[in-house]
Amino acid sequence: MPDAAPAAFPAPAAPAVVSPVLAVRDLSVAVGEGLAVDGLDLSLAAGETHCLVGESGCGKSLTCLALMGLLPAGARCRSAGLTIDGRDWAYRQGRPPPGLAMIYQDATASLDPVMTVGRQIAEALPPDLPARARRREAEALIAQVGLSNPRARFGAYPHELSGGMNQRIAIAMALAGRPRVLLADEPTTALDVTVQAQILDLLLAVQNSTGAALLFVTHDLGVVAQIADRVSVMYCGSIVERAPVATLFAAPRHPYTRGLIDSLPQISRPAARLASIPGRVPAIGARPPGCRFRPRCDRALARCGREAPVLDGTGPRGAVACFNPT
Amino acid sequence: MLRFLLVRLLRALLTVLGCATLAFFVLRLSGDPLVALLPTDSPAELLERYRVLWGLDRPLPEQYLRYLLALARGDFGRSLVDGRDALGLVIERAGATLQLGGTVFALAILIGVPAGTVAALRRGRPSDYLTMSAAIFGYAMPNFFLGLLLILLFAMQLRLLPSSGYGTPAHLVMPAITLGTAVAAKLARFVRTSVLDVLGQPYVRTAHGKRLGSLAVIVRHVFPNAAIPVITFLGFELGLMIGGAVVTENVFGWPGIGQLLVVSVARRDLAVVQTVVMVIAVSVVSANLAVDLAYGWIDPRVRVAGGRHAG
Amino acid sequence: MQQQPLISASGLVRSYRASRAGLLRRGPEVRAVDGVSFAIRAGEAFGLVGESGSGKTTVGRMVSATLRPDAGTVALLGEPFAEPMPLARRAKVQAVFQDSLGALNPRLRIGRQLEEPLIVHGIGAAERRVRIDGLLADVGLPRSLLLRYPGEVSGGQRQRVLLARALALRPDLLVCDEPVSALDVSVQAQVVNLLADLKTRHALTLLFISHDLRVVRHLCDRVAVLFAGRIVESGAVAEVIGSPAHPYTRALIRALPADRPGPRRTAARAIAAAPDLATQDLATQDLAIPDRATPDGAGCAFAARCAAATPTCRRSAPVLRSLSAGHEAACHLVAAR
Amino acid sequence: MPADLRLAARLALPARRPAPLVVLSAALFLGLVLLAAAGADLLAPHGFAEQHLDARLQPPWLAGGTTDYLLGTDTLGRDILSRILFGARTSILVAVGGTGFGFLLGTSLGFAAAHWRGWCEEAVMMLVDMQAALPTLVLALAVLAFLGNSLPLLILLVGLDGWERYARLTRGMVLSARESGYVLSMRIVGAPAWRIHLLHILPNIAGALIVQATLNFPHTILLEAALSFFGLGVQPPATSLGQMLGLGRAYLINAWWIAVFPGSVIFLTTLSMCLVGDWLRDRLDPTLAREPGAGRP
Repeated sequence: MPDAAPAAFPAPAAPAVVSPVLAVRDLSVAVGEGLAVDGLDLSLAAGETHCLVGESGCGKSLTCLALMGLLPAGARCRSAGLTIDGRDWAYRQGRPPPGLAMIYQDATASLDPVMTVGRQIAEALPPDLPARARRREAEALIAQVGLSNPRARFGAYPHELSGGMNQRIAIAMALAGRPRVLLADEPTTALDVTVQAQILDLLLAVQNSTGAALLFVTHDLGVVAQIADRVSVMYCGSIVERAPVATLFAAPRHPYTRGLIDSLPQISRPAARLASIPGRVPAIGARPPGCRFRPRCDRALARCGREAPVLDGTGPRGAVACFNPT
Repeated sequence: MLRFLLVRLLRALLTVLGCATLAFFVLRLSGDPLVALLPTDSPAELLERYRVLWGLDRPLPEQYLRYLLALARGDFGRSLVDGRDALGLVIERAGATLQLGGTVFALAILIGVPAGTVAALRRGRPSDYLTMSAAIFGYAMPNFFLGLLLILLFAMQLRLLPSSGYGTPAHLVMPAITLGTAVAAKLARFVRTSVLDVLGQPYVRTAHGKRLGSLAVIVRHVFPNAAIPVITFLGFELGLMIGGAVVTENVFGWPGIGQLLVVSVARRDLAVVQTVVMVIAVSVVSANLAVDLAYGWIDPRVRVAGGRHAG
Repeated sequence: MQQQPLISASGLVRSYRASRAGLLRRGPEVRAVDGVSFAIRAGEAFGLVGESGSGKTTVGRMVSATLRPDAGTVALLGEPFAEPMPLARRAKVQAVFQDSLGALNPRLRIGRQLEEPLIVHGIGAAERRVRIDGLLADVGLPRSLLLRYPGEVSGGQRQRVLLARALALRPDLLVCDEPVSALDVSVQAQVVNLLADLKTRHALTLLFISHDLRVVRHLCDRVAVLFAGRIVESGAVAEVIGSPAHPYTRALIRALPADRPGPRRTAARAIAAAPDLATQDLATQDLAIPDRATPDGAGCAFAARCAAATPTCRRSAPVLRSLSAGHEAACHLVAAR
Repeated sequence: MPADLRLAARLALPARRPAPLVVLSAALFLGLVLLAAAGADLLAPHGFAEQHLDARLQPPWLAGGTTDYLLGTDTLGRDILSRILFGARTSILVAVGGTGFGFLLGTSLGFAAAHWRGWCEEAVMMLVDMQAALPTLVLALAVLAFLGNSLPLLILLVGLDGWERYARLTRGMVLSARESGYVLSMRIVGAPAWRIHLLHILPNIAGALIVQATLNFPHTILLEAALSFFGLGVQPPATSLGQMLGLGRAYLINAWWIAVFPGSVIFLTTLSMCLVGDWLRDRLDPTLAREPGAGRP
């Protein structure tokens, strides 16, 4: 079996990745009887926006949590190596690696309800800072994420702010640790579209000013189209296709990717009927042998039922894990 | 602020009034106290004289109104047995009960909170099982039985502690253990649940993601949030603890309100029983009021309008 | 236009006391819906679009007569539609909600839950069985599902069960409140297609409530955009989305994620660059923050975020004005153009 | 709840495996107590009031007594074992009756409060507050002393303990169920209120109520025992476990067995009930644990 790892980076059509700021090889997360994440390779360049897209239950959130070392109790994880900023990180659950910070889906729930947002931001600042400087820094961060009147906001509690404002606070908190890589797990899913647009805007602005890499997890291909440099499509715990965003949308190769793109309703081109993928994502315990997408696939071959395809990046248009790609 | 306070205060007053009414009617309707109090062969004139003296000859509504008016004046009546001021009698005994109750509360918090927290943090490990097994034993143990066992062992077999009485710290040991075991056990169980609940919240994960130490996460994020339900619980617990105190005081001859209650009940001393009931009701209601106010202080999200009933 | 509308809402108003308040003060009264009127013709799919807090769910509850308006009426074929009313009339309007797990009783088998409306309406056992078979075929569910509990089936299947239950009483109007928002894209497409099919097959009229303009674009004939409890724009879907008149509608459309990757990050920049839009949070909750609130009752609710707002906008509230046949908007500036 | 937390919650739940050994033995013990109480007439070697004045204060068999009186005798020469069997019958009757009464009263008032909001709700909640302010033991002491006692009155009084918890719980759960989608759906269909309450809401809250009853049951047993301990519960010649304990208190030095055996039965019964109740709660209703005041005594 060809080693998939080197193929993962650099992807041929992507901007050349010299030394990835984050690289993880063969990451697996076991939950109960099955693998929720199964042998995932990922690398991010500084300043890159990498979208991890897939439907619920495909393991994208667990991937982020595993990288952060914050997996829920009962989930086990293993990897062949995690490199951050060129340094190997001997990593262990419960110990988030330095240089990584995460933004969560439900911002309001991810903030402590009985502590002011200012103190929560200050807490995330490097520990050697004196108290007065912490407060100044925290206020500066509140201003940086676009909230007016940072002095007053410092003393606000999460329930006094809207969901969008809390997500800004969460971003400020993530920035406080001066991360090299930002992991964002569906940070805009719970928000209204207008707020979503602003949060996306803010994330990209923040990324520009700090040079951090952004791993953005989403199920919304519209968001992917808007912000991604490269895209990894996940299905049932594995990456089935990886390509630069333009390539992916222009010529999706994996049938699942194509199905996802076609079933997205478009504002500019309404169709009489939406294309859809038949069936649904199988539960972890009920995954079929061979290619996991086979039961829902219209291009399946006999071979697909017997062996599982691996992500093959040797072709000219990104990497795909399919025996019969388009 | 004022409005909320007034609403809560009014509610508390109404509750106390309800308790007073209940105490009055239940006790007054339950038979003629004189029959029980005076010798059975007392002449009818004597009975009649006492009846008039204590106002028992008036119609019930009038008696009730007089009773309420007297209460409002702070006049709780006189003991039917020795004619002493009922409130004074109760207050005289309150010190002993407060001493016992205070010791028990302090002990319960000192033992229950750390035990529950450790059990929650080491969930599923031996220390969790051990703590929680101990807690369930303490919780299921009837306090009068525990009291008897303690007397049997420490007072009679080992002769280490006095079996009853009041005054020295040695006297306090067994009553405090008897009453405190159940309270500490319940508190430990409740703290464990609350801490587990908070540990599962997304914001705790966020805090870990900030690379704070485990201790900082627990002290700064877990405790303040877990404290909110625990404070409510302690407020609730007070009423139950009073029931336990009645038993404990009687087992150990502890001269507190509980003992007074049982003795007065046996003597059918109406005024004193009423007064004890009122004093207990007022303390429980005030404790719950205090909890409500503490809520506002500790939880910035506090909701008004009977939020504690919503559960 | 001459035809009598199937359902019409006129001047609907509903206020809530804000549930959350400080320790010491009671929450202010919030007008969730503030004078909403619309009419839906038989066979039409009418979209109601708005963000969270816009009052769209409240409108849906009032139209389905499960929430009494403080003012205004809902009429079905010209007659008031409100409780109490005969069961047969009640059946004419049915509803499907977003949270499919919450809308099904977790302790009852799905079969029983499909049967329940029929039992309530006094339909005999034999007839019930026939109807349920028909419903299952309609929404594409296997019979085996009847014995399962709601927690045991997928979100897409549950949404189909809800559709089947809502159709059991053969309603004229189906109110759908965010029926596909909680679903994955691939399943969402299945359910949207199913809704379109059912609408044709059963000559249904739809009130489709959603925050997602993209789905509304696909499914609906007409659309009304709700902001802070008022309709700010309404008209044929193609027209409202193709040439939005109200600044809020334009903001909504610009904020949509791109259909396809274009020149990088244009959509995000569009908002910042749009001259008629403020770049502040547009979430209505933010209105409650004191340093940005408009004085109560006066002026256009959108004025505080509208970069083009004039003193007139802050003084008086605009009313819906016709722009072209069937296309209306409530904006002083649009009317002036 | 985000997907990963839902997953965490699922992982945190105990897997659906059979009840642990401890819980099984607890249930077995409860079964034995029930059997013994029910079959006291057949099982008891002696009558519960039968006095053997020639065999007073006999120690238990293993502590030097005879097999005639396995657990010894009391001051009147009554067989402790027989009295425990009959006493358990009374104690369980009172506890079951009291729990049933409190359960019915509390849930009905809870439903009423949730259904007729306004003055009815206010009145019920006021009663709840009052009940919470007056410890049942205190109330029962006063009432029993002045009203005299009888078994039905005892059952009613013991039942008063805990009704306010059922009422509070029921009202809260009904109110939140009324906001739920499934109730809304039934209203849209046109289902009448009684149907919604009985067929749709009740099955959903029954689990939590049953758990609450299980957790409250030990407290009821203890309350009866405490009252009898003070001589205000079951009156002689009838007996109950608490009464035996109260009588044995005076003879702790010479005849520990009079108090220790019935006390141990009370303790083991409440312990078993707590174990079973905890297990049921974890199985049926993990959220109930969060209720302040749930699972007391």
